[in-house]
Amino acid sequence: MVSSIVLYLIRRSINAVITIVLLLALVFILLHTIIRSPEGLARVICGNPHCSNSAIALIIKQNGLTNPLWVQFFSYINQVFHGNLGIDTFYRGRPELSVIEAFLPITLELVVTGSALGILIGIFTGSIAASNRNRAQDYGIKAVYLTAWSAPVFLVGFVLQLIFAYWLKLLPAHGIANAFLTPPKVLTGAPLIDALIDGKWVYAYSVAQHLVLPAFALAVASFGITTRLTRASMIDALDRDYVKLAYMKGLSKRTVVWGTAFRNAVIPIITLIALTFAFSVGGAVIIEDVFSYYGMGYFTVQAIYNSDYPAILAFVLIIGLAVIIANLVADLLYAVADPRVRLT
Amino acid sequence: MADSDDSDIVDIEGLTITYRTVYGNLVSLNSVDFKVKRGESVSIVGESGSGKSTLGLAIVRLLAPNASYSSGRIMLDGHDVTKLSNRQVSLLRGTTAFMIFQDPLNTLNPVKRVDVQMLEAIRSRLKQEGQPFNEESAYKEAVDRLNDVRMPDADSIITRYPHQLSGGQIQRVVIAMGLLMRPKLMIADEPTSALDVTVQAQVLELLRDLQRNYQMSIIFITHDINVAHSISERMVVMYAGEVIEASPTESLVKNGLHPYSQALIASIPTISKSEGKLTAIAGSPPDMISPPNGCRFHPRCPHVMQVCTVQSPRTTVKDGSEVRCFLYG
Amino acid sequence: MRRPIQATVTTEVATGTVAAGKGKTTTGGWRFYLGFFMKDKPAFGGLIIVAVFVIWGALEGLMQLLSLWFPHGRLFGHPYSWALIPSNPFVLNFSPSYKLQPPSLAHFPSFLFGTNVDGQSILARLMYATPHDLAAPIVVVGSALLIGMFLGTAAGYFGGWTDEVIMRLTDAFLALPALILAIAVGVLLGGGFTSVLVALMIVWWPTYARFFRAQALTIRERGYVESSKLSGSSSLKILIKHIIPNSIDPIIAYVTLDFGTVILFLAALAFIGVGLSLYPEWGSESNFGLDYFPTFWWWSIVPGIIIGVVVIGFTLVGDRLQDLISGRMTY
Amino acid sequence: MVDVLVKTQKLKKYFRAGKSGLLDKILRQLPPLVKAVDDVNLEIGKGEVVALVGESGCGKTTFGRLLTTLETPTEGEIYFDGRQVTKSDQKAVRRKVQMVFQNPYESLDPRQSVKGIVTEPLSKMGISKVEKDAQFEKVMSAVGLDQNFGERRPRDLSGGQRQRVAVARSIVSNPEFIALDEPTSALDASVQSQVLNLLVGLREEYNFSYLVITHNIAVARYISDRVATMYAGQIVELGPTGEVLKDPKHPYTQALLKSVPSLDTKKIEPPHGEVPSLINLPSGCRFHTRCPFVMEKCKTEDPSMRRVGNVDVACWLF
Repeated sequence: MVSSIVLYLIRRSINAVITIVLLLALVFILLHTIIRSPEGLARVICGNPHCSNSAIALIIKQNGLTNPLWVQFFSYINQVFHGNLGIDTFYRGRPELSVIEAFLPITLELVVTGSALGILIGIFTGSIAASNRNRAQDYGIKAVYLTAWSAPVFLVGFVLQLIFAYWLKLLPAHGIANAFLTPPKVLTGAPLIDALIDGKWVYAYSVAQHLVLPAFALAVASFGITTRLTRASMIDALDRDYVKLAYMKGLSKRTVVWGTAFRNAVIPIITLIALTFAFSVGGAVIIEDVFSYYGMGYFTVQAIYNSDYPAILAFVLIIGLAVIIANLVADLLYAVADPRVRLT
Repeated sequence: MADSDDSDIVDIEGLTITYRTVYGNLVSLNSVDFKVKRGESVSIVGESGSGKSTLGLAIVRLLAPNASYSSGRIMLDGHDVTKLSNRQVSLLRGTTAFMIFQDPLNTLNPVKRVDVQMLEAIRSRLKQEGQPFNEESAYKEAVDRLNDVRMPDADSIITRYPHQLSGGQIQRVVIAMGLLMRPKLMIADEPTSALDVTVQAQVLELLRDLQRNYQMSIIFITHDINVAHSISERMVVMYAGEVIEASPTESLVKNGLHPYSQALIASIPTISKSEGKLTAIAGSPPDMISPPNGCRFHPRCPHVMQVCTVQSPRTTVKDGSEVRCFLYG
Repeated sequence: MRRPIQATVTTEVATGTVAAGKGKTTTGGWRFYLGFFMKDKPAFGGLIIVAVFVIWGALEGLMQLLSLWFPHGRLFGHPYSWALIPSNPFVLNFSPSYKLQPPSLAHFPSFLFGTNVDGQSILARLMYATPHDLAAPIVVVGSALLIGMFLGTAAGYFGGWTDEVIMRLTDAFLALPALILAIAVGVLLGGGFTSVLVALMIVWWPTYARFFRAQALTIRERGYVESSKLSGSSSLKILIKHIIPNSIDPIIAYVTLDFGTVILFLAALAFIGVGLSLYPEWGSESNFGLDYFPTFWWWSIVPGIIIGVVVIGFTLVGDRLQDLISGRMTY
Repeated sequence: MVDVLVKTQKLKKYFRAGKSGLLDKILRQLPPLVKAVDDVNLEIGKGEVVALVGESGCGKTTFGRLLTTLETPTEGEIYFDGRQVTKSDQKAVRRKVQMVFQNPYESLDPRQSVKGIVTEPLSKMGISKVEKDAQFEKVMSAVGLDQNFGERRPRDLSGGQRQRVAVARSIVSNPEFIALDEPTSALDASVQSQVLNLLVGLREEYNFSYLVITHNIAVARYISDRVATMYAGQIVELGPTGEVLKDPKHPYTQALLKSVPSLDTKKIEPPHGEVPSLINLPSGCRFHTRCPFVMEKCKTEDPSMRRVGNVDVACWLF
């Protein structure tokens, strides 16, 4: 007899691998439908538009680009599972993985801060709106979240920059930290955490300052979805008989709303965390561009401008993995929060 | 105010409740008069949309946000529920009136264990009484009440989550929770209609015993006249948001006065009478947004008169029954 | 087997979600829905925004097509493509009084939203770009709807291996943030408006497939489907006659909201430089202004605001439709 | 003796309680079996009305769906008109059977007109439009609905009217056998009697055979010739309605009758305990955990059907 949680994890891991392979297949098929000739592919891998003919021949040979498509696919998969995502052409031939290693933690720090902030505020405002349905609070919150939900991310970034950086001059508009400060030792790669571990308080303060605006801009985006869903979920919970029963126990409105309805309403929101995370990763690409925040998003935009295909493929893969992990975490959390869920 | 022990536990006069809906205003209760004596068991019988659930919810002021008390008063144990503040109403809930709901799957908080939910009730009662809470004695009290509702294996049931219980078990837990609050009035809104026949019978039996043992008043809301008959001393029949007859159960079942009550009883198949056709009531229940003029039952009534179509009948008393029909003056 | 319906109707009335649709006064029909729609002022406002956007987009789109067919045709002395627009969106005018002018009433209405570094009216450029921003959601959502309907309904109705395969595929697509996948595909396809559309189509269908699958799963249990089976209808007939038509209603609201989302995505892609061409684009206009921010803030901000306003229009309409369809209508 | 129209032999239907993937199969962690219908023998004669009575989750709906070929049996045989129903001649059988479902709010396609709904079973029969119209008119008057309902949609109809439409749909193709799954339990009391009277009238006129699935014994009493009591996937008692309900043999039928509240008596004497789940069935006689007359034998051995007078009973008391 295998315990159900282990079985569940095995099942989820298998599913994750299948998903990743399918994802790779998708990207692979796409790449090969667009560029059919081995020469073209070699040129892409080379990255240099003025690649010499001999270099191209070498690349074709090395990468087996004349092999049947399925052989190429399996060797590609094989490479990926050995951690070889290709060579970054823009960053002077560094392996893709090391480039990503440098950029990913920065983005993760931004995305996690931003989406956590958005989710927390969203859950709170959504609950308030629902428990005051069709009253002034509800309409007010609705106006705010509809605006937040509809505004393009870059506009939010611009407006925040304009107000807090240029107009009120409270916070910096660009970058990760004050460039004149000495950065801490690289441990995790995430600047704020590294600075705190290393005890560089001034640097940490500077990082925190730089983090506020982009994180807040990301938060605005996830705040919209979270509020909307929390409100719906909370309205649903508040209509249930168990809420009426809680009132029948003589409990006050506050106890019923936050003690009984809230926990039930929040459970469906947990699955949203992964979704919001994924959504914020997308948003980060734009926000990093606006705030010159040198993370994965910035790296991606550079890769786009430089037609650096291996970088884009590697990026897709890493983000896919991150989102799959986020989903798994959300599902486990869900199971912890809801006694009805059996992990199957 | 009169000595509260002599007065009726529930005394509703001229209650009108309106729901705002997309289709227009829906008058769910139309100047309803309704009384329950202390220690009495009354059932409210009516078809869907007749306003019987609204009446129950109105007494404990748990109506949906789009409902409004248009007129009338609801005296619950001497307090007008329509005029109290939220805080004051919450003091009446539970200890004065407790309500049980229909759907067992929705009636307990799915994310909390049964014991936690029962202790919540005790804590709330003790707080209202201004007494200290003791976890151990409270737990014991909870188990005792579960035994009172004849819950087999109460010690183990109390540590489970609601989804691990059957419908019948959940309704028992809810009734036990009601007993913990020691209410003077128990309102049961179709508590057995989602249960199996044998389990329904168990719960009905239980409620009947509890009413006797705890000296509670019971308002039993149901669409099933058979169930109403087996549980209550007095029956109140509702049709389209109005109380059309209120009579002692036996006399209503044997000689209902209102044509609707009569037709309803004649139309129900029973196990003992089998021969011949059922006497069906023609037509369907009215549209509540634009109900018929005059007596709301007149389009379906076999004894309809000219006056019924234009004027709404008033309540008249005849042989201890109250009836709202022009046949009786 | 349980028998809750008797009182479900009552509960619905009691909780005030929907009054049971009994009798003649409560029937549906477009008149009723329109009446309901109009009761909500914000939704009505949204409808006006959407109408202005759609009508202008269609009109200007037509003018640009005319211009394409008759390159030498003239209306009001201008080529068709910008005859209805206050000024030529492509004109270069480097004189200081035209270059980087803030929003003003000068040369009304050309300078209403200010000008860019080339002295072009931002208003004119945004107006010129509208047909693309209208076409994108129609094409993307439309195709996603069709693909999703086909795959999702099949998965839900037939179950088994069909379901397993289709759902694995959607999972793979949904594993990536939509924007990232769209970026990757858009770039791989070589940029340009068409490749962005294709990228968005590839990204968009899985959500719809999931949705239609869920719908098919519920509807296939309904009595009318079973009864149709007993009448000897083939699976295909049941799908076309019962399952698909009944799946559509709940999705209308979602489609409306999604129109806004596609516009946001298109703008976001253009903003980071995917699918750029000479043709102006709301998102790319904003991006071009990035280098002149914050001194010439309007260049970046105004296109963003226009996008936001149009998306809010769709959101308001969609939100109201959602209430209407899900029966969460209160008044 | 009337001719037998539908007959089942040792009919079984087992489900898996939940989905299982490839991994579960490898690790042998299959979800538990639900024995919804377990070894049921039943005959329904031509023009006969049999009521299947039981509490929720006893498998009665599944049995009805098996008879109308909406489910395929796990084991056992179904005979229709003397011929065994196999997968291949399901189509032929489907022309002769129909089903009426419990919830009229979900069993009519909201997008179809009443006429479309009612005439759908005719579409595969290759009859002309004129004949179709004539048949439509005929059944609409048979179920007591006005012709002009034809263009309406289900949302314009009340519950009772909807159920009439559902009945009209089920009889339009002149089936021989109709399974009615709780045909009135979703209806208001005052409307229920209309529909019951309609069903009785139709049967008298057209000589249909009905299987009426219901939890309401009074409905069974009113409508049926014979009644079958079902408990935990098995039929425990079967006999002429009057006889079974007047003098029930099986302790479960007795308990059921004593649990039903009625206008004649205030007395109710329910059995203790609850209906067992179809996943963990008690050994031996399935009712032994709740039976007041339980004997040692009941706990280990499953009783088979035995004829006592006109009634078949599965109980060791006989």
